[in-house]
Amino acid sequence: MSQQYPVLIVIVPLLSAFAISIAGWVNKRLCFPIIVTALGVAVYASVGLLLTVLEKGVVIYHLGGWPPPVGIAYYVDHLNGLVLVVVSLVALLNVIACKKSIELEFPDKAAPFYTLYILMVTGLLGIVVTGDAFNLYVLLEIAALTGYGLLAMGEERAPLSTLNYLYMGTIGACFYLLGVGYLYIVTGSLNMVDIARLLPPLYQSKAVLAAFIICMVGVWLKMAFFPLHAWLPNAYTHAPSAASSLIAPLVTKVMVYVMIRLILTVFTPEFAFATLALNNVVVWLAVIAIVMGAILALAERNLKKMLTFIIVAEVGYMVGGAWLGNRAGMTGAILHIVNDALMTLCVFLVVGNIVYKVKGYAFEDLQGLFRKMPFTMGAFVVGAMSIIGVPPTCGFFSKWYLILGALQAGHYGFVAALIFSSLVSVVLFFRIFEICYYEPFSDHHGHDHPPEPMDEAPLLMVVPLLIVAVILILVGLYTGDIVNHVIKFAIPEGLV
Amino acid sequence: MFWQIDLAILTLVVVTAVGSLMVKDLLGAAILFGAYSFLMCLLWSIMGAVDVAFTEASVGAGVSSVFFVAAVFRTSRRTKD
Amino acid sequence: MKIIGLIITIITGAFLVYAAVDFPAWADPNSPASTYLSPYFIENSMKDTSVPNFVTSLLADYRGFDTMFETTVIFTAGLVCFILLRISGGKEPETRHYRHVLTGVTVTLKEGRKIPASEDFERIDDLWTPPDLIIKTGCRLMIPFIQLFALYVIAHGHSSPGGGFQGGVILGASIILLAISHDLRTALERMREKVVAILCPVGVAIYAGTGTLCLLLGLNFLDYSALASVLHVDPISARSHGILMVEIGVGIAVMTTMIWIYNNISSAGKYNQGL
Amino acid sequence: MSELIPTIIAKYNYWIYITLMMIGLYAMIAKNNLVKKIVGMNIFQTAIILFYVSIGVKKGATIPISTGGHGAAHEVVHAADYLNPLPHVLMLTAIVVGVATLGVALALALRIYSRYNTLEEDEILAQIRKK
Amino acid sequence: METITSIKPLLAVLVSLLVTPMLISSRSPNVREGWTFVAAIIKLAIVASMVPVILQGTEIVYTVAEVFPGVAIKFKVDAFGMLFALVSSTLWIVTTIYSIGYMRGLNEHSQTRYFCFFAIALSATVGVAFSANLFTLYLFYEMLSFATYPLVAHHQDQEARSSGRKYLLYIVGASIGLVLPAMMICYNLTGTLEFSKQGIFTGTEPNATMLVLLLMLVLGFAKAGIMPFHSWLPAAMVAPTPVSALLHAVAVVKVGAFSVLRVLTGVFGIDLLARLNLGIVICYLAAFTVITASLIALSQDGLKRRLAFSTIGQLSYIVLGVALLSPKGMIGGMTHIAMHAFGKITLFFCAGAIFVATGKKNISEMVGIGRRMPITMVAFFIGSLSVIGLPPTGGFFSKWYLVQGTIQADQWPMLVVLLTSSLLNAAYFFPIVYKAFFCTPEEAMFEDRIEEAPIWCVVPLVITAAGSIALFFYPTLFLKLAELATR
Repeated sequence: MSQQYPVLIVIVPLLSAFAISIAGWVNKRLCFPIIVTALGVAVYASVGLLLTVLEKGVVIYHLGGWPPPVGIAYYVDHLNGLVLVVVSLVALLNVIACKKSIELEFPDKAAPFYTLYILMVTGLLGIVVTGDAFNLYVLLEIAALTGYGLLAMGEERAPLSTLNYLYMGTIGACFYLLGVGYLYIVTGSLNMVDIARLLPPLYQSKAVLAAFIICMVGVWLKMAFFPLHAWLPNAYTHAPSAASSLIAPLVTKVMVYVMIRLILTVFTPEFAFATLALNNVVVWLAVIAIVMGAILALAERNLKKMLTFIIVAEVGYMVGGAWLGNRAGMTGAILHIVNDALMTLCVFLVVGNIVYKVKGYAFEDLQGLFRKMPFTMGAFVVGAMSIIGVPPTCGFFSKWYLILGALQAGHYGFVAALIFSSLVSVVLFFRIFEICYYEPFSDHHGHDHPPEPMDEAPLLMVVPLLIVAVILILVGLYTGDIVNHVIKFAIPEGLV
Repeated sequence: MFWQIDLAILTLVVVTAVGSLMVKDLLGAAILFGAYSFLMCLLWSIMGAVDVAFTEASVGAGVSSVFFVAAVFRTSRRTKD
Repeated sequence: MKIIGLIITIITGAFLVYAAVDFPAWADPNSPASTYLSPYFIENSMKDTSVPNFVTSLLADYRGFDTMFETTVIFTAGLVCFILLRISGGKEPETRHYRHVLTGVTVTLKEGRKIPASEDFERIDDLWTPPDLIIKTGCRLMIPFIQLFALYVIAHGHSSPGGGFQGGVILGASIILLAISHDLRTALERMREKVVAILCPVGVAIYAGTGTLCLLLGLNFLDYSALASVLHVDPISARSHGILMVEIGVGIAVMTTMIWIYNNISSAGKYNQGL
Repeated sequence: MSELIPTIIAKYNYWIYITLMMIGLYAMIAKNNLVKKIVGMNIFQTAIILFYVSIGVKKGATIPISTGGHGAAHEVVHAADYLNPLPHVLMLTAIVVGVATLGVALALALRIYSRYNTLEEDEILAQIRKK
Repeated sequence: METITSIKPLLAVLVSLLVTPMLISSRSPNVREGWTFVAAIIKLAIVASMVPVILQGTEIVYTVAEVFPGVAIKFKVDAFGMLFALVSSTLWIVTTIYSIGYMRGLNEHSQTRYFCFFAIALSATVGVAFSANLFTLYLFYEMLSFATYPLVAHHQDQEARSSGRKYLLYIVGASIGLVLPAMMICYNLTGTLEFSKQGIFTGTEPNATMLVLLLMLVLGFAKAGIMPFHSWLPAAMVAPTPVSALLHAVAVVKVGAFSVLRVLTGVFGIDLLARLNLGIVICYLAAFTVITASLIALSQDGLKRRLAFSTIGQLSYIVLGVALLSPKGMIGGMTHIAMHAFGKITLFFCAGAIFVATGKKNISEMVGIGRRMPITMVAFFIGSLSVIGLPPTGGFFSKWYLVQGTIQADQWPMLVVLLTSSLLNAAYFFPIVYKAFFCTPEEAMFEDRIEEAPIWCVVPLVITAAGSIALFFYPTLFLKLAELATR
């Protein structure tokens, strides 16, 4: 069975989506066990796949038995093996943690919600695992459409911000499709590896240049890279907490993965970094993204929205790191995909718990939370430390590689931006800690006021959150292993 | 194929596209969009993409227009631009 | 916004024009797209799958995996429309309108009272308009033929334009036509919401299930030649049959999704009279 | 100039697709009405489909359906006789994606209308700001 | 240099970290504090068990995980680290006793949180002491910054909030803004961050780069309180006194000074600094801080604030000693970590005891307090002797070596600075003691009745005062360690 892992990762969630959809009309209590089982299988298969890749190298799976480039093929190498594990793990932990809030927010639409949820995960996993440029587009649309559905289920402003997201997302996906078309018109192939093989003689062609730029712009739109980020904060803020804690960690990160895949596999670093002189422009854009994201986050008085601006800044980290054009920067970008997915999951799950208990996420709603929800806030502290970049949480280590890459590339603007955003993050998070810690103020030194009773979220929500917090630290401690055994092989030899 | 027909369809495609965006009535826009889709479908069948044309005829000109009309019916026909 | 839009549009357009200069000339038989991969499909489609319509063999076999997700996209759209719009378990309206079919008299009942279902009275909404007999009858006559044609399109997709997708849309359109010419309630009596909602995933599941069956029979996912042992035919015919199976799945899924989306949009999720 | 005109004519499909695409893009950015934007979005998508279909065209070739029909497996098929079927297949998918996006977008527009009672973006934003 | 691999350093760090779950789950305060004691004693035992090995000139090494090529989370116990770890783990026990008296005496809130973060802070301190490279040091340094924040802001009122902000802003701002990039640049230049006697640089780097890196690293460890990064220290004095005592006289600030010393001796290396003549820059920075801080201390009325400025000055002694780059000066600087710790903690304990017993915080309100709290004030006298550097206290030795160091390094201006500041120290400590005991009955603000703070408060300060004196007679251990470290 293990040679079928690549397809099982996608097929099991897909089939379970139909099962959940039908179960919703028959017996609603079946939905949750089905989704957990399916995601469990996906996690199992992706871990198994990563281990296989580590042992034997790239795994290729021919769908329909047709060898590429005739048919569609799945290529699993170290890069997407790693991302697969992250995506499936995040989805599994999140669905367990969000069961209560899903049932609270959508008492009668839980089954369609679960269906969309797992379809979204299917889409994301498919994007990561596929080796076919057009197949990627189709899965991109699945992830996007389900995303619109999930996001629009939120507060009253959610449909409008989702519709804006839909416009932007469609433009992004269409640009990507157009880029693939340009590649097809000059090479005649749709298979990524095959395209990469056919491209080198065409590096001077304007069409290839255009294909590259259009693909990049499309992907940047989808990942909300500055200056194309305007849709993200509103769309994520007004979404239901179960949806935002799935989408915020995964979608932008998977899109960053797509960008890296395009650079590394399809266009090859020689073309992307050497033939084109775009590096500097993009890294400066990333610098602006980081600085803007940090400043805009500083202006927010609302926890969830603040976090969304941090996502914009984090996207800047990854894009900038990838475009530094050296090994350390690329390592940092790939490592940050893993780390950022986990830490964003952590903080958004915290927001979910807070919303579940306090029914709000504005700063005023957070008063006294350290006492009220100590475990949730404990995990929040870990997540915040990771976003700030304090060792030994994992956020520090990817930042390390990013800074190292920037130093090696001699790009001091990027170094400064990273340091700046770390400092701003300190302010951002400690402002929140202060509110949760000091307020509401009592008259005298806080000696006598009766301590507020502890009112923690249900165990089912807290335990996955704490697991994520522990993972954040473990990933940090094992960074050396991840880099040496996985990421090192994910980057082609040519990139130094 | 005669180039005159080709040219006429191409012109009409652009005209209907612009028209459906310019007309100050959403129902009109929906219908013009249906016309646009249908012309597009003609264009494709001229190019030999019969399956695509067939699909566009049933989806673009058919179901899409119905969806548009239904949505406009449920909201409003008013538009400022 | 208009000026920004204009600037962005012009820049993008100029860039695309610049890039298009390097394209191979239009309809050039020697362009890479026409010479690299496509000859394989054209020359081997018949040998591999015994399907004369290359588009169908390519759609459902060589790139069948894409098509499975394409169907899933459609299912997703239906589901999203449902989850966004459907007002489930909503309160019954305080006032109900009924129309006596024979006389055309409208009866309004308040405080939630209702008339038991009978031949004589039909329920109507505030927005009710008198039906046109010609349209009603005309549509009623046309619908069976439309459906027959749709089935033909699905079944004959192997050797002529068409296939599960187009046929499914047409099948769906026939029910939508019923809903437009009569009203949504009439259409819903033919196709209950639950039926639609269950058939839709079932349709996609037929597709994915066929693929999984191949996987369980020991070959790769969607490798229809594995079905040969079950269908007792040679692998090439098995591919042809496999394509038919998935086309049927696609047809069911697409038909129900179109109906589902229409139902939800035309009644804004209330499932009343509709358009 | 004398070289330019043949270029324009030789690739007129590409120019048309760019024109349509830009019309759609402009509508999506600059239009105020939500449904108009959705129309623009669909035009944008069809433009790309037009582009792909144009790739598939081949001089002197016919539609991609084997003339031999069933049971003609032994016949030699010449690739040059038939149009490239691959772009067509891709575009079937793209059309489906387009209609799916359309359905979702219209559903969202309906939700927005039921909340704000208008489809004009500026009016909606004004309502939000007033709160 | 011989090395042996042992897990002991890791255990020493983890003991106080692992005890936190016990603290949280303890049902009664007595059980909780029992656990704290157990952890403190185990920690001291582990640290002490390594002393004989270190005294033989051997180093103990333990690698936890390699995180980057050439950089690992790695512990290395050498003489200097041992000196610091020994001081801090000894004083933890004393401070725990004192904390119990103080916190219970004032009936403070959130005591569990207090003890937990205290334990975590101690872990971080020992972690810093045992770090084998700059990265591990940075890791524990940051851990200490964040673990002490809740302690500084313990009172949870507006004042605590603004002080906490200032504390974080200076400490974390400097470490992320200066140390992190400097560390990255070092790594990029050399590919390693491991401390070694020769330093990590080849010496071929441009002088300007070295100067910038040095300044970034020295100033970036803002816990050392070198001006202009000093003003968090007085602000942090809003914390409960045991926190001020252990953390702001011993752990936190000494971690800063320790880190600066590590940078000077381990990252740059004495030889390189001497060759590039960079030591003198640090010397002048430190000298400036010493004098200015002492002058400011003179003008402070709040007892804890005066102690805080005194601390700033004394920290720069340590830095100054090493920056002289002469062997004697280095021994002086390193032993000063221990000597000053004992002296200053006594002073803080006294300040806290006075606050617990009388509620007074300002020096002007303490006239005649010696009659009411004789034991405390005698201890205060001993402590101040140690800080000034007069016999019969341990402080005498470190000052003695420092003075010798200036002579050895031919830095006469520094000798003047040291002597001036000693005079200033005397000028701001002796009046307090004098007024406490020798005042006319009219001036006295207290009744002539002995009423000391609770026994839990008094015992620790007696112990540390006695320790200060004991160090005068038995300074061998620390001197030996410092000597080993400079060799």
